[in-house]
Amino acid sequence: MGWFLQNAWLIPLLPLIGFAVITLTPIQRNKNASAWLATLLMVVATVIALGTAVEVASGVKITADGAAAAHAEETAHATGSAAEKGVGHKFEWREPNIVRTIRWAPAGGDVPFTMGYIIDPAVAAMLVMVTITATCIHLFSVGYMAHDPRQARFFSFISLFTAAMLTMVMASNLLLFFMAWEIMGLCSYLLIGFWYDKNYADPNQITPRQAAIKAFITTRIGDVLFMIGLAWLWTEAGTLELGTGPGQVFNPELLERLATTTTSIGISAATGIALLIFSGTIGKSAQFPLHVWLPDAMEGPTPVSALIHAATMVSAGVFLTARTFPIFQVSDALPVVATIGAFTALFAALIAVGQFDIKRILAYSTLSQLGFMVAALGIGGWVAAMFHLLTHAFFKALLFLGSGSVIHGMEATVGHDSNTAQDIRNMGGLRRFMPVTFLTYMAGFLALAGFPGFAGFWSKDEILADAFRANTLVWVVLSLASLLTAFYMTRQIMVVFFGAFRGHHPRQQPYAFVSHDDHRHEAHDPHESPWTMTVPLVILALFAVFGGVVNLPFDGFHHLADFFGQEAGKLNLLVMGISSAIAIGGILLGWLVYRNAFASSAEETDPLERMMPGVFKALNRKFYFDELYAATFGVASTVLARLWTWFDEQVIDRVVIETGRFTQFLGQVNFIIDDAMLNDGADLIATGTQVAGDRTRRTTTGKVQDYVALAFAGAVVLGVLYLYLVR
Amino acid sequence: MGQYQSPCLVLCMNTLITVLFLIFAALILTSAIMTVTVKNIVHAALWLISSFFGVGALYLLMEAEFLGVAQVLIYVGAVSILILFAIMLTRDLEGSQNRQLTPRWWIALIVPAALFGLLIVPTVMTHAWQLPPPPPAGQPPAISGAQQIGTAFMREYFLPFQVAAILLTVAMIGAIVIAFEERERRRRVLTLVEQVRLRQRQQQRQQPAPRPEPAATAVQTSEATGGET
Amino acid sequence: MPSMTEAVPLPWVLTLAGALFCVGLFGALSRRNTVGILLGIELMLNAVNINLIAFWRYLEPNVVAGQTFALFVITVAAAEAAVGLAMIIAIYRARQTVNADEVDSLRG
Amino acid sequence: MTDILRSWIGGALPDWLIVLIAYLLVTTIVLFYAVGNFIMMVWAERRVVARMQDRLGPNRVGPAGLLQPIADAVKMFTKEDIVPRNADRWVHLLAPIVALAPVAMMLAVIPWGRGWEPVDLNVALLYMVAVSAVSGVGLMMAGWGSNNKFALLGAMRAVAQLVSYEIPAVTALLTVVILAGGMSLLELPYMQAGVPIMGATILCGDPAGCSPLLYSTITSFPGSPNEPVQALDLGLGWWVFTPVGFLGFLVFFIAALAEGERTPFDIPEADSEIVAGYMTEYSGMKFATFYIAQYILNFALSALAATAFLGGWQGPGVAALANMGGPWVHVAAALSAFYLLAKIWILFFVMIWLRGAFPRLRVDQLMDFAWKLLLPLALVNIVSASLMVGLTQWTSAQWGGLISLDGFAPWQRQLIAVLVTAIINIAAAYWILAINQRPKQVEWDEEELIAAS
Repeated sequence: MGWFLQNAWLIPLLPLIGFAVITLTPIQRNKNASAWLATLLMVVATVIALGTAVEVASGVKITADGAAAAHAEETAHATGSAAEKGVGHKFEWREPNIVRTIRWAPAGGDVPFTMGYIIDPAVAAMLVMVTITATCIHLFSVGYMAHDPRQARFFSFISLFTAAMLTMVMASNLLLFFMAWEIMGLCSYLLIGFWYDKNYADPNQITPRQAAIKAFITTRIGDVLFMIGLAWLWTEAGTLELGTGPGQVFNPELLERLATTTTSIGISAATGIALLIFSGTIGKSAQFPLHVWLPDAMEGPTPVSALIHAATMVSAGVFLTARTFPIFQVSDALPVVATIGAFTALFAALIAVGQFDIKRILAYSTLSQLGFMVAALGIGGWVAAMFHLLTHAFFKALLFLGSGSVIHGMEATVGHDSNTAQDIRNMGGLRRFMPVTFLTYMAGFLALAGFPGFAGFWSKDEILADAFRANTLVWVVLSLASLLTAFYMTRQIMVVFFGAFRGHHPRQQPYAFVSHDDHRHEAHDPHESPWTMTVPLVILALFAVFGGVVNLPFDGFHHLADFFGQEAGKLNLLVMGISSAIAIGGILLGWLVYRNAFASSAEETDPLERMMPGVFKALNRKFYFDELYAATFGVASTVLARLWTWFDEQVIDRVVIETGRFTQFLGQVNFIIDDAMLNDGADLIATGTQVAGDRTRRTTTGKVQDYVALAFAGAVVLGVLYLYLVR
Repeated sequence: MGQYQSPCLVLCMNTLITVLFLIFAALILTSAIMTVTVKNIVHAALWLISSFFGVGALYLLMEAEFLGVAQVLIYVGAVSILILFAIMLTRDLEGSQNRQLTPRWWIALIVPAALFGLLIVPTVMTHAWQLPPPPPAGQPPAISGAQQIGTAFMREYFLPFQVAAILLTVAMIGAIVIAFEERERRRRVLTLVEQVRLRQRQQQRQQPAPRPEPAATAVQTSEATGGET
Repeated sequence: MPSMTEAVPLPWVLTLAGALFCVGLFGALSRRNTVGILLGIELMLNAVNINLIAFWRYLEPNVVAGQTFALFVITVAAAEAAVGLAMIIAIYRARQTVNADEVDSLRG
Repeated sequence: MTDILRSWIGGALPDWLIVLIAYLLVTTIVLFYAVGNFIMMVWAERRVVARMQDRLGPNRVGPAGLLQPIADAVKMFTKEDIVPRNADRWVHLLAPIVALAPVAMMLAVIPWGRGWEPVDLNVALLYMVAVSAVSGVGLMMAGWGSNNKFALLGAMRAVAQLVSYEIPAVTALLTVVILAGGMSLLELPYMQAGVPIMGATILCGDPAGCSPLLYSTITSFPGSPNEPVQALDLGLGWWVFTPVGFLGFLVFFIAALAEGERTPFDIPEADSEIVAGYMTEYSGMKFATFYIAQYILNFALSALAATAFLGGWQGPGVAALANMGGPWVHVAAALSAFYLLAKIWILFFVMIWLRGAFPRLRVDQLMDFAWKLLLPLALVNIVSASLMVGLTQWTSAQWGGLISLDGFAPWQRQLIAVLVTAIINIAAAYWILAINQRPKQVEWDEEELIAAS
């Protein structure tokens, strides 16, 4: 009883061991061994995580002295007592099932600085989600990366990535949280740029290493603000421990003080801290306006995309806001959160409509779905956001791995060229070649589109129901976004899996493709992937279909809300009806528009582009955001540089030159005075110095023993003076 | 020695300890004086070892067993060996016959003599030492030993302990770097396989037109410099 | 049990240490050979250690600081010997001499 | 010994004289014991090596050549004592003594049998190492004092080897210090009672019904060192049976071979290269002294290895005899002394065997072996030893609350500790060996080689 909770620290440790072993030992020379080692360790971690979740669900609590107490009575601390500013459900910080810390880095001060882990229901749910998806992704990668020469490195990186995520989820204080968060940033950089030697013929196309730098720098903006927020919180609270007790950040008195303190810029301290922390979420979860890195992160290997989009990186952002929700509750930041989330949801969904790259469509859909979650948090739907976070992780991992499988199959026909192999216009009719991938992909598609009964339907519906009750505008925006979601996913399905296969005559690239591996097998048909890739798909498909069962909106079926011990939204048949209609309508619309698209050739124009070319161009160019940033921040820095050059040449140089001339003039005056009056005196002094120097030079013998003798003689003299005269 | 103690034993032991102390003191001082005055530097090093032994024995007499053994291990076992090595690496045969003292050795005599006579002896002799009272009879005095030292190193003196570890590492690396002699190009004895391969290549090379070897002169110079070191 | 503290007064030990220190100092100041200087320094360090141990034994036998410090001194002495001898070897290699009075590039 | 003397002649002589006589007697006995063993060792080595080389060995003097060493000794004593003309006379004369004396001092702290312990020094392990290091000075003196290039070269090789291999040896002994929780040699055999691998595991259920022939009071590791328990005692809880002890023993024994200049490591006196090393200019008595020093060093190091890892005098039956009390205690002591002697001789046989089997190492291989193989293994072994102590003895509070083994029974914890350390040691050994077997980069400039040849 309680063994899993006691030893939950093993969960992040196992992938970390995998990372260390693969990196440091000779096993790295064996590709298969390292891959299977990492996967095996993840399986063990998954088992422990499941055990932990079971123990949490059965109410085991471990007190500070290590004793396990079964079915301890629920004790909850109301944290929003200061001011109920949130319009949604009341969120209460639950007493964790186990808190285990060790003293670490004694930094002075009254509060001991600790490191450790917390397990509460939210953490347990995240652990289960992260370990299962990460295990599936590991297994998938065994097949997907089988031919990559750097396979061992890949597995060490994703193990570290997973370990960092798990550490972050379990962290008992925000500093450890931040450290794990930053390790994830590093890992995303390493993994997005994993194919760092890849080049494209098109000089404007972003390469993996550029994408990696872009992702790193963009998220860095958010991270720095997040760190400032943490520093502010530290100065206010003197601690970064999670919890409601005295000396912990969610202490009701502290929160009340934060909410009532007004800073010089007119907002309360709580609002300021919440906004800064939310900046971290914006960066990591790629919310508008820092969303630009996520689509380009598609340059990494597909399992990495799945890992970033489903299990780790972007979930981390949402989890951050969810974790620090008590601070948000007493602040005025929630409307901002809701606005940014809703806007991103709609905005990204619009862009997704105009994309042709199979992974980029999914990337923008991730942005959109993250917008849903953030918006849900913003309107107080904490349970809805977490619910959607969990279901989305499963079906988005499924979709990404499915797209990886599709790409893997396509490469058999069009060669190892990501531009060709990932372009949906080159696909078509793949359901005949890859039945397992097709069926599982359909499951993911229906879940994402919100088709009634699938996992995504229930979670999205819960968000929409909360939004309907809390803020009609947000509801309208999110409904529009979900309509678009159904539409663009239908578009993708129609173009990829239905119609005729066009891969034997792919689109001609505007730039001649140059590759080390330029062998196209145009005679080959696409093929189904090996079992290591399809088994994870099937596992994840099961979750995508049945995952919603954990939290049905009917009375008595709110299992997840009960598990979290939080209040959740009620069943709203009107909203459910509308959202069902929207989903089915979006799918129908997509079917109508795309049923005959690209029927004959991959070179055809998109039907939507035929209908409204201008709008489609804007969507395809992502609303020109990259160009906008280049034209604003990029140009601004160029202009500033030019300005400085001008200023340097015209003002500073001029001043320097004129000063020089003036000095020259003074020098001439001085020369006259000097020559006439001072030189003789100076000569005298110089001669005297020289003579004195010559005399005293002899004491410097250059022999170290003389110096030491002199030093000791001085010591003796001083000692004698002290001993016989002073005392 | 058992529980049985006669009053004579205590007295005799005290005398014995005094005598031992005097013997050790004489050994230490004689050896030290021989160390600094003897002509042959190797003999000086050997006398130094004898002095180290005396100091180690003194530690044992003062019931610091761990330090006594550590003194033998580190000074006799390591430092003096190091010194002997250094002497033998830097020995110039004629130099050992020359005078061993600097021309101004009388200065060097005056300063320590003044230090000793004017400062150390008056201070030591006139100062009132606050000795702790002797322990009650029949109860052994609490003396910290090796175990306490270990505990102290892991508790109060943890940081100095780590610093000492780093110091030793740095000293080791520093000593290697300072004393390292870079061979110009090490001439290696070829293995049999290499010789065979070499001969094959030579034959292959001789079949086409023999071209002048620009490397030959370079190798000669490198041999010349290599032979020097 | 009879012990050193009863048999020998503290000033005797301190005088021995002082004498050893002065002998070592004389060696360090008067030797021509650089290794000889090092020998003198080792003697001085040993004198310091005798002092530390004597104070520990006589004044605070149950406080471990004296022995600890002596051990640190031994550590430093070992490091000093290693680096010093390495320097002597380097000097010998550069100048073909180990005589301290011939190494005077800093003479004024 | 003091007590026995007191009971014999108590009162007739002053007490301090009795103590002095007791010390002198013990010293004499131990020295004679060692020298007697030396004589037998020389004979055994010659006979065994001869057998391995398909020869007979000395077989003329006495039965089976047993008196050959005595004949050799007579020859040594009657030889001319030569001091080279330009040698440093005093250094040359003192060197053999300085080499022999510390080695003889090592014998003082070894527990030769149950209750036969000459000196109880609480830093005995360190003392053994420290004193054995002193004999390096003797070798250096011999090399320098002989005024002979071969001698100097041999001495420098010998001392370099001695100093290098001291480090793995000490590091391997640190394992024992960690396991025993102290540096006293006296306690070690008592701690290695019990049954193999686990020590005191099979506890006595009913204190009244336990036969003293099978069960005795043990303060044995693994278990709880501070609380003696009644446990099954076969006298076989030797540390060499645990993974930590096994690796430690292996490292220490190899390092001891090198310190004793035994054959795979006999570079300092490699007669095919540098005549007889530092012994080149010695003859007669002084040569014999060096010879004795070397063999007694081997003897002492074998005794140390046996005491630290092979249970010392511990063996089946010793505890049972001792528990019977009365005169049987002396029988137990004799039996235990026999056990220690047997272990020493087995180790010495292994040394002879290695001499018959292995060629000599090259100097760079020698250094590589110490620094790249033995030292890393010993360091890993220290980690394992610490883990072993931690896993068997610490409470969860000492682990910072991270590892909770509180509920387990002692034997379960011992099993966990043995498994964990075994995994660590095997993995480390595999890894270190794999690294060392990586082929060296063969770099050679063809042009230059062609030009040079």
